[in-house]
Amino acid sequence: MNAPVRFQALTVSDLAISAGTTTIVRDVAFTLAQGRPVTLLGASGSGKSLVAHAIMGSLPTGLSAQGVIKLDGEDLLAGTPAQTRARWGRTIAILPQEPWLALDPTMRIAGQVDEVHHHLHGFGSAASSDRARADLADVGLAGREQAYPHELSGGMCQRAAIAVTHAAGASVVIADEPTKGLDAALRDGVVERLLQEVEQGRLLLTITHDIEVAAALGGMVGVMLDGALVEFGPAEQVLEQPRHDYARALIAASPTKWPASLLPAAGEAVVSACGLSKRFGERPLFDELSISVRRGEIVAIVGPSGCGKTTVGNILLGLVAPDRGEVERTAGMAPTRFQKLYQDPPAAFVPHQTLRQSLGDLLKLHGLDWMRAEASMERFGLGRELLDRRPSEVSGGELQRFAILRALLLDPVFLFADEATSRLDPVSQKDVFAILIEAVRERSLGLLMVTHETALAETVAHRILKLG
Amino acid sequence: MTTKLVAIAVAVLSMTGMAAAKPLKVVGPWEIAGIDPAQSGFVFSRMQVAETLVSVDADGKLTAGLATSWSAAEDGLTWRFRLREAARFHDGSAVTAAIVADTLRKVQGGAGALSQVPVAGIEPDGEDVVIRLSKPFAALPAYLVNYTTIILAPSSIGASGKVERIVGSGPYRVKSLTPPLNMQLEAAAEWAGAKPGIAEVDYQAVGQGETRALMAESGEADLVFSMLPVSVERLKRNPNLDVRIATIPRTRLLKVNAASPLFSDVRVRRAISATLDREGTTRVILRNADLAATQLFPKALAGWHDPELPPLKRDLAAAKALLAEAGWTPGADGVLHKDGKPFSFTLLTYASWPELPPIATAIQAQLKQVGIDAKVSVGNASEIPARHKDGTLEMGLVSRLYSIVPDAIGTLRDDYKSGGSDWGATGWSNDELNALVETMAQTSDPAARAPMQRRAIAILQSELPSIPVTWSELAVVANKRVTGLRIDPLEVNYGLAAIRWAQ
Amino acid sequence: MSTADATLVPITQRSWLTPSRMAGLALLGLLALFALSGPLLVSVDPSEQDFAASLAPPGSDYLLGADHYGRSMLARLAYGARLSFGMALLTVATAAVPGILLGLLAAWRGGWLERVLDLVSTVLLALPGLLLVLILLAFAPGTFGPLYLGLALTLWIEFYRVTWVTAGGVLKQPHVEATRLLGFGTSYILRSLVLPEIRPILITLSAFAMSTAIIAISTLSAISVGLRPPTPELGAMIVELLPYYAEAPLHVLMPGILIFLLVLGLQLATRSDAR
Amino acid sequence: MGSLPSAGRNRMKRLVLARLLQAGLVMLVVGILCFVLVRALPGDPAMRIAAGRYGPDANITEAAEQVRRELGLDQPLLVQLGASLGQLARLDLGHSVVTGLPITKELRIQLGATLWLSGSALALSLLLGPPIGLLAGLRRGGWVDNASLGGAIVLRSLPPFVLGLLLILVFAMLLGLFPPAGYGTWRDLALPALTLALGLAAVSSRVARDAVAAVARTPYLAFARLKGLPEAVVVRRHVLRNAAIPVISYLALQAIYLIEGVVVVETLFGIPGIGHALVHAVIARDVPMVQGTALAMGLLFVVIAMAVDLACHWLDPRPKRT
Repeated sequence: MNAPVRFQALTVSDLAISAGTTTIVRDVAFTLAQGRPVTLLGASGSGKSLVAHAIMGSLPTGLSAQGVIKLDGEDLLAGTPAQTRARWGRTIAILPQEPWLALDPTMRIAGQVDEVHHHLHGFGSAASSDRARADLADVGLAGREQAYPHELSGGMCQRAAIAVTHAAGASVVIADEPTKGLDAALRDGVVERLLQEVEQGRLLLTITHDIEVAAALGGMVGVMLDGALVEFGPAEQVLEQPRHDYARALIAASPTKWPASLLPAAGEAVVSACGLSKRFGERPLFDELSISVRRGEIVAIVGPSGCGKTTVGNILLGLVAPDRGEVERTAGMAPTRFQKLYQDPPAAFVPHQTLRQSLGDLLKLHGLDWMRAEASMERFGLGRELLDRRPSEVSGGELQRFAILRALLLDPVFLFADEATSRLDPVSQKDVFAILIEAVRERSLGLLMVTHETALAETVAHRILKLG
Repeated sequence: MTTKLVAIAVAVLSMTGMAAAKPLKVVGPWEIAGIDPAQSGFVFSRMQVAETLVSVDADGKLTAGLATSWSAAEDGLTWRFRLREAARFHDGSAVTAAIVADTLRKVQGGAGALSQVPVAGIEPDGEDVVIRLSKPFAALPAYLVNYTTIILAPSSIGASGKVERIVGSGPYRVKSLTPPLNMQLEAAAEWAGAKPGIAEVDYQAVGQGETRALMAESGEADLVFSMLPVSVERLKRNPNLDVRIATIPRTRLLKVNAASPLFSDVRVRRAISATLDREGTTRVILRNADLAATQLFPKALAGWHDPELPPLKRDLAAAKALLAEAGWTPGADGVLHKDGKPFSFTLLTYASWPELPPIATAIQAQLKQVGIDAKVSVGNASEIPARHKDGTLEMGLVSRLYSIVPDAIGTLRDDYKSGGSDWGATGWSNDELNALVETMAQTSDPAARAPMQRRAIAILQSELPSIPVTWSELAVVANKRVTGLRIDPLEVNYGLAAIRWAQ
Repeated sequence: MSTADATLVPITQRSWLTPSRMAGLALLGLLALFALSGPLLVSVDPSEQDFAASLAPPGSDYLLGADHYGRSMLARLAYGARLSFGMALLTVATAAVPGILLGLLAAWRGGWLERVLDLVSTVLLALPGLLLVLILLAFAPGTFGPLYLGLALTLWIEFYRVTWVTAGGVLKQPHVEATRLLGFGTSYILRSLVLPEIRPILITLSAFAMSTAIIAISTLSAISVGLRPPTPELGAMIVELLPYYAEAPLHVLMPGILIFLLVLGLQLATRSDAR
Repeated sequence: MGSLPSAGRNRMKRLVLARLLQAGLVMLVVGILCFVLVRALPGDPAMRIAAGRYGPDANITEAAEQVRRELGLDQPLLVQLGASLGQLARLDLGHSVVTGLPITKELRIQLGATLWLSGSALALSLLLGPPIGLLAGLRRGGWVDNASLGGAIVLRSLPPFVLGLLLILVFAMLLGLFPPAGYGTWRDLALPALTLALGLAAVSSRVARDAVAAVARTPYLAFARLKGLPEAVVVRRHVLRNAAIPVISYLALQAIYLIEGVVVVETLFGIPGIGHALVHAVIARDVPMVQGTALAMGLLFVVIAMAVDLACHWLDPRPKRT
């Protein structure tokens, strides 16, 4: 293999991104250097992904970047679109969010690596395919060359995407939320991979909201808030002694640092099940499982992805029928008093309805007062201006709080939170759980939470059920 | 010098090569639905693949076909047809009297024209075919022109007893036949007469009139039959084309149910006739005002057209007066009423002839002017005979051909017999006409027939069991690269064998 | 493209009335005006013939000219627009309503019902639609009833399939489950969740189905099994005037232009932004 | 997971089996429907057949009596139905009552003509529609997009016979490139195939455009670009393949338009195709022929649908919802 070009540093200064006349990201400055990766932390909607795309030169149409981005002396923003495009893959590569969506679903992964060698570097077809095989072996995917993306796990897809980046030969790697949706074990694997990239001399910029990832990667850490870089410094310094309020809140938001929640003793069971069995196709998910949730109690189910955690909750809600076993819910309770929170908040809302419409319809259906909803909104820190937005135009944290508000309006006795905070930044996660815990305490409802974060479960739950 | 020679050589070679290889491309509207002579015999007769005993020339005079001569015995009951000596089928076998007699016997038992003839027996006698009749019938030879009587070789008949291939005796033989649209012919070696001018003929059926016109215009086809009236003017202006038009003995007429309460009064039928704007209709739709049918038969049908007869013409005032006389008075909606019933009926027609629905549309509007409400219904050709049979027919616009047998007596005899017929009268009969027709059928002397013919026409003109609307013409377009085209108004034989490439 | 920061991007003004929609609605309004009030304003009988004016060009005594029978093109187009658009609308409605309802039913209930409906629709799809129309027409030639029924019988399948597939996709999404958990009933889910999702594609489908219906009627006229003359129907008018294409090309095109404007209007009015 | 190839093969087997079941059902439905409907139609079938056989100048009433005797139309209906279904079960399509030829022989000619015509029309439409759709979909709102939408609307507003005539005028009369009508050579097929192809391309270009637009919004396309592939390679390897799936699925529906929409085109251009034959058969009440043509069309559709299924299966390895 020809020796890849290694760069010394990528310097971002005075970066601003604007949509028309509105500036949405401003005053971003940092430097990526050999052996010193940069990690940008921040809530979703803080502009960190836009920074990544500004460096790539792949901002969505309608957005433009100003300022200077220098890669060893070359100003990336000054180039023509063709020059920018010519850098993609060869010089700068991006590790996509949710790589299982970023790989072509109709092409075997070997082909997706192979084409990079063939079309970028001009290798013959035999040579390309040999190299592709080697690249995949490098990331631990030997033997799975002929698999389609849907046949691979999320972590394997992430590794396949890394193989693509390696094949392209880029020396600047931007990882955009590389651990989104992955459980702890897979997350650690991805971090290890990223560290290898740094060791191999690549410049690494990581975008994440996971403080653990930032801590594990080391180097420099920046914190973004509302489009501005509010704090930047060495990882230890920022993570141990944050100066900015938001940075402090972010660091403090790690579940391990939450104050212990004081909950009263649990009441009678609202829902219980025994002897549950469920198979998914040929594969048994669980067998002879018994579970019960009592009023005023938080029960957590933890386990790796794909172990059937969500299915247990859905069985308790009556959304899925078990193959065997019995579910018993408190008699005489209206079905609407059993509610669910979803992993991906926008997915739980009707995409074309504004929040005002969906809330209004709900209140009308149940004959509830609009004032009550507004009072809760205020309490949950939700501004009124959100009401006229559609779900896709509201941040995940706000939307999840809205979802809780919506569920609480129906005076639930049982709430099933299905990975309800896994896609949120730590601050939002903390806010959401604060509201949930308060609801459990005040209304003595039973909360069943499903999570892959053991730390979170240990901090919050009364009881933990391990699956898988 | 050499280049010139080479050029000439190439030119000569290519010309001879072309002349030998290029077939005459003929396009017509007729599909070859089935190869049984009763179905598609006309195609094989017109294209000179098969012959009938008797043929006809452009003036309607009977001429030799497979039979070189014929004669009737004194009593008019026994007819003798002498076959052409050298006649051979395309499989090489001789055309014998036995084969002809067999064929004709079979045809006579079918539903074709020959079944109308009072035949007592058909026998071979040496080289003659002898037809015995049960009563004198002077028009017999004319019936033997009809395409259903084409003579095919025994090898045409398959194991099932049905005709499976066409082995005729004409100047052309079938090279390939792909029903319903294609047929290729080549000059038949067995043909003893004049060798066809063009050795190969390629027939293509194209149903759409516009397409046929375009094929002529583009030079794709050499000979195209049946042009739409609207295209004729345009084609005439094209310097490469030769447009020939012949009046054919076909009349579009309103077949009226004279037994229905609406039309039983002859005054009503006359009123309808006086309502029709024949001249305008023919000018607009057929593009030739001369085709307005002022009487049943066109001028071209010698002896059957009487110039003295007062013409049928438009006279709205007279029509209104006749209707009022017959007791029809205008109602509030402008439609005529009698005894509380409106003058309202269905005008049935069919699209087998593309001009019929437009003519019906014109008639509908004309009848409306005098308060007659006709609803046009375009259906299948069989609906008119079907509704004639069950008596529910009110009025039909039909296209009637008088040369199925070249002597119009054949059609007349069938159409106006008592009880009517498919395309003739419905609910109307006239004893005097029936007697005249029977007498004429037995009379061969033209002079003796003439007054009878005039009288028959006069009866039809005054009684109007069918109301003539328009006559017809046949437009044939030839590309000027061919010569020798002869146009046959009776459409028995297109004389393809006489056509040559123009030099 | 990443949407993580989508909330940062200012919300662009959402206007339902885009310029293309406005143009489409204006066009449809004009056509509706022409079709509905045209017959009232044009006092001429569309079947009145005037052989003297055969194929009169536009701008003569007749504003838009006259056809081969000398009938006013303007009157015929106005009546024809009313009849054709009305018939097409009726046909499409007859096809769309059961198609959509069955599609929703199949997507909603699933199971054997879905399988039976799927089988019925595929078998019907395999039957030549022309056969159905011709056979139905044989019962009452020249009238609108069977024509309409036959066309609807072949057109409903497309509505059924599109609704089934699209609604099936929507119903699998978590927000449907969430809505149900919140206590909303089936009718709300179908009305407020599913319908808005399938509406754009159904409207596009209907627009094309309307032109398909008019063209189909004209095609049937071309093989002489259409409506009875002298009914002014746009498709039949094209067929009637076609032989005169060389002398009066504009006349042949006029009904076609009306059909074109209808489809264009529908397309523009229902076009979402250039996405 | 290791047994995936066999899972794929199983799915393929299921697809084929489902289509075979459908084919059987189509045969049964066509058999019964043709018989019942054609017999239940108003009008005397013998009269219709006679008119079909001997033309509109013939003496139909007399001919009809012969037809009635010959075909046994005077027997009870149930006896006739039994005979007809029995024949169908033995895959014996019988003889046309109009032409007297075996149906299989007629179908060979007519289906052949239709297959040539629709095959070349489909090929032409694939050359026209999807490439235009691709250009339109890659630059949504651009001039190609708008022009192709306008073109699609114009083509959908023109009856096929008007389009055919226009093409004859341009290509045969003005340019003299192709014959205006006829059947037999490739040149003859050019204009009718183009007439049909333009109608097909009008729609398939829009389907392709929407499919390309949908693919263009996917994260995997963004990634394909970001990994450095040149645009041409991105389009060829990722856009085409993924956008082809809905376009190919749509081909099955196009096939119906093709098989049925050809009638007028066949008449206009003088091609002895199956649509033309079906219309004539219905008009002449030629039950065996109606049955034969409807069956041929139905089975052809099933075969095409099966080919489309298999092509989609090959292109898109993801399991589908059942």
